[in-house]
Amino acid sequence: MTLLAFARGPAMQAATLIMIAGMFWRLAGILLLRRKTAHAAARTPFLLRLAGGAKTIVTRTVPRKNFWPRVASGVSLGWVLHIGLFVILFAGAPHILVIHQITGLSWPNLPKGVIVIASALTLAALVALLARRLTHPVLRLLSNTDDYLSWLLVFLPISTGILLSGETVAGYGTLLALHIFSVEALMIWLPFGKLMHVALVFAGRGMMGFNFARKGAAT
Amino acid sequence: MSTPPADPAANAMRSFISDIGPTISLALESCVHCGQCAEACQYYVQTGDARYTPIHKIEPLKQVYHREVGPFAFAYKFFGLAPKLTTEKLTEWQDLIYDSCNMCGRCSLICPMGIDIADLVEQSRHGMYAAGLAPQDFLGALAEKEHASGSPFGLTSVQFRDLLHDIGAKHNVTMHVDEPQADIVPTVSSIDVKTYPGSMAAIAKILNHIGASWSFRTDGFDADNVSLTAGDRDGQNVITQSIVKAAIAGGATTLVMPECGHAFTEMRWEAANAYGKDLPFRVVQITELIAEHIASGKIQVNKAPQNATYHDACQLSRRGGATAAPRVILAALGVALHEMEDSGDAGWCCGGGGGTALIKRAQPLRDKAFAIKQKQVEATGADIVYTSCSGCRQTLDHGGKAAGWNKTVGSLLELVADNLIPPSPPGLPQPAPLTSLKAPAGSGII
Amino acid sequence: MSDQTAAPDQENLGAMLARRGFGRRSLLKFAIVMTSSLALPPSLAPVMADNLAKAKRQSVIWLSFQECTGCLETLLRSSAPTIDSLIFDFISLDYQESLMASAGAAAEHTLRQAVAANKGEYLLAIDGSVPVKDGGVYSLTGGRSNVSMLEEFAGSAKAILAIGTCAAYGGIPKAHPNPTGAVGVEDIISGKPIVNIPGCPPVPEVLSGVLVYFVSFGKLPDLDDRKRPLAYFGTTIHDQCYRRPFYDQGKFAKSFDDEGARQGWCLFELGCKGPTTHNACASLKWNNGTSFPIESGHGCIGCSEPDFWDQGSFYTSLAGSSATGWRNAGIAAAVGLAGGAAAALSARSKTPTIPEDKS
Amino acid sequence: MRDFNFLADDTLVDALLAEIAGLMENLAARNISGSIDLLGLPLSAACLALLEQRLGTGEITATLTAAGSSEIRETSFSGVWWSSHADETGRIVAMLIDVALVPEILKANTDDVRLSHRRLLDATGSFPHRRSA
Repeated sequence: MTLLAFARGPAMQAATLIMIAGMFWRLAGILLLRRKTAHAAARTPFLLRLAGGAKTIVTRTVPRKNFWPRVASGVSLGWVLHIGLFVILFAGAPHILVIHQITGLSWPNLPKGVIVIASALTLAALVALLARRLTHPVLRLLSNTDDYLSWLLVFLPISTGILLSGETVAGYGTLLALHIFSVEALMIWLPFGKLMHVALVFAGRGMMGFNFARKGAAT
Repeated sequence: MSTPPADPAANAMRSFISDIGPTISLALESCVHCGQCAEACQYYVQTGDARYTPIHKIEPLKQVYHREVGPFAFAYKFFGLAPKLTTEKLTEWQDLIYDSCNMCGRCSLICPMGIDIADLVEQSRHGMYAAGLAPQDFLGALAEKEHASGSPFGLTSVQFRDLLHDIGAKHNVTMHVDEPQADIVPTVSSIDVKTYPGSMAAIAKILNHIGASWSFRTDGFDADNVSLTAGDRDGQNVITQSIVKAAIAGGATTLVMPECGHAFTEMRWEAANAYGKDLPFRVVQITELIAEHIASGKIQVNKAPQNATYHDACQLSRRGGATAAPRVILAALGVALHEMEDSGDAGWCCGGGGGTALIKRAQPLRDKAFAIKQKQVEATGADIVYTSCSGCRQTLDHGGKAAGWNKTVGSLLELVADNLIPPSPPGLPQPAPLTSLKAPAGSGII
Repeated sequence: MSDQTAAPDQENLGAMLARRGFGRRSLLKFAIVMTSSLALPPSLAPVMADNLAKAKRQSVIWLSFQECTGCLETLLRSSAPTIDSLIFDFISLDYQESLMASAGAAAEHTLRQAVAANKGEYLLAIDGSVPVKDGGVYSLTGGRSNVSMLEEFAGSAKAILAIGTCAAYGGIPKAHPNPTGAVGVEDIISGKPIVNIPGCPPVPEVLSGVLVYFVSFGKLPDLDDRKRPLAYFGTTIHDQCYRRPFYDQGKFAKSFDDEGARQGWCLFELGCKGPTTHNACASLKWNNGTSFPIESGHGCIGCSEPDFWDQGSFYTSLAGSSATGWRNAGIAAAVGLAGGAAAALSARSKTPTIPEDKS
Repeated sequence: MRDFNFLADDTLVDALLAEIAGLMENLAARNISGSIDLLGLPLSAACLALLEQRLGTGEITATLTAAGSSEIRETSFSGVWWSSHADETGRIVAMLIDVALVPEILKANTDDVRLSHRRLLDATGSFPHRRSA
């Protein structure tokens, strides 16, 4: 069993199962708490409240213009990071292949050069965000081990991915194994740390949109 | 809490736990420590002190949540990731949960993860109050009095009834008090009782003008609910249920909340939950009622052209969804409205809401928060600032005097009352304009 | 391959070749080709030619264990003798069961005699894996297990050539479940210079290169961590592949006969193991430079890598991963739900049931 | 031979010419010959053709028939030889630039001369009429 075979085989299976179990555990632990029914007369019917939830999921991606001046740097770095990640994941040929193997879906990929540029930009944004987290008084106060560990677990797959695309530092097999191991580390930690926001962002924004639509309040 | 509890932290913990449902749990799980909520909070923006970061203010609640309620509570406890809550920590967090938070909801509006941080602060206050840690100088004390007597200033039903009749006589307004049947039951804010009694006359004038059957209820009148802002959940329920019972007793179909932000949040969005089922009447804020009847034509007003701006009370507009009503009214009155820079849903808080006006030591912080509002009002160049929340009105009054404003601060309700086209029978003398009225001396009101 | 077992003993190669009409220029030309193939500096060619001229015929004893004779077949290249097949004139193949006329006791006698005659000097060439299970009973020659033969003849060999993936790493016989307990030579023999020439079959020029180097310089060429000649196994097929530009542009054939495949696009998505396979196929190519698997439209299956048969399907891409399967995922989700529900229930038990004002 | 180059052809050819110049200086100054193994370098057919054209042809073109055919051609630069070796099937198996007064392979080999000499003697009965003194 070579390193790569282990990475792609048992290690990937274990990481996937841990991630799935962890995510369901956390979400169940949240949603199955005792719910208190709200009796206040709603300003909007149920369907409009659902629409409010969906709308907030989208609108909260862009801060209101009133807030924009004060959050511009952090938010734009965040956009570069997340858009970069999406380009790498959903337009990179090997990634589309993995998705195809799991789901059967496939679509045309972008050339590797574009992905490398996206990776470089994403990495730069990631490093800038870390610098910001280490220097900004608010972020220094709020940040805990999870923030820095989660940062590292996103940094490693991207940097090993770039090394992999370069195929110079070491053999393809070793680099791919390292890349897959780093992704597995991310998958294992995901349900237990802030990376869970991949799911919570939809639930959180949706819940706020839904509840606030009941009050007709701004979201 | 006259006698402090034996184990404050344990009380707080129990209270926190009892408040946490799926929504609160989802909020406490979602924070990604991005720091944007600080950029929306007037206390961080004005002081630059990272402690005032909104999500940081609810650390005690989150700590108890992770240790006792969260999906991985066993792991947090086993690995010691969330230590047991201590009274020292709660005490250290007192000024964060009270003095430096108006629960204005600006942080909730910016949070990219959709966390209603303002609501988390309200839940935190429940725990603090249960631990006897609500700031005693005024807020805690007033909440205690309100819990005991139904009004933060201990105003009894009889005194309230006499006050109503005095105001009625003084303003030559027919007052309906404790009538057996009334479609509309208005309530009052204790600030109005104390500082702006004219608003009660204004409500009466308007309700008479509409011609609906209405009546104050002396068995449930004070909607201010200082208990809510102090975090006394039980006191809060005592007040709301007494108002609900009174409204039901009066056969009301509409309960009208006065010009007070938190009164509206309390009765409109939270009272029914405590009541346990849907309320048998609708709850509206006075500006909503006026706007409704202007639209239906029942209220006819004269044009009162003036150079004004409008300050949105956070609990009415951003948190309450009633941003449009005041604009309808001002338009009907032909007022030249110069909106402030961040007016409406994203408006800055005047700094006086959420009970902080009742915390003596919080004054310096409040002044810093008000400084933003002051600049924005002055930037509009308006001569008068209208608002429809007595808390904001009081803050704008004090702040304006301190800033040496030559502007006046007015109540939208009283402006309407002064400009009603009188359908009342001809021949009656025109009553004196209400805006200049002061509390009648010696009426026994503190 | 002449069957000369007892050449006139002390004659050197130069004389022998001259006798057969191969002048020193042919020898120099041969040396030029082999230094290039071995990635040695061109200036070494004359040195190699001189060494070869003065060298004696190198005795080689070839033992065949659990093998399919594919390696021998490819090395003979009876199809068209190329310049590097000259090497077989430089060695004296003193024992090779498939090629020698004698058999049975006579063959064993020849083997004993050859070993005795060249004690400590002969090269031991082996093809086929060495089964060790049940005392090596699964592959015998003349009733004697390959394991014991290997141990005996390795002892007095100067160096060992493990020819083919089977002799090097166990190859296909070692594939799961490996009923015979097959292993590579290096798993049994230590303390003796071993060179692995993996491949199923290996590239013929590689063996010629290794033999020429050994005969010319008296030692094995530089080897990598898997004991493979660096000159031929230093890079991967992927590094040398002529379709690499398509890989970099993200142009991949999606099926064996789609538009991309016809235009010779990269076969990465069709399971090509080029990136993880060390061998010289992409540069030396096969059948006298005609082509190699990728050039003929099929992905590399990584036949020169250990356990290549167990690395998953030849048609699953390297980037892919063996998915966990929906059933396992379902179980994991169920476990998660149970855990979460348990946590929520324990939390509920702590929540007094007084009516609350908010969800 | 590859059909693509990482660098433009002329850049590669200039690099090779520079190296050849170095070897020529070695030859001229210290009479040390050297070679460049063209097959060992990742050069495209076009690049080789350009190199050949830049080097031009000289006064000598020798063909060698030994284990296949080979062509050793002097380029227009004295001492710079283009050697191309093919096997019996005609496939190019080696191609070099030899920088030497005369490529090693063209020289007759003393061992070969000794053997040829004996062969000549055997063939002519050792010249009975010219018994040396």
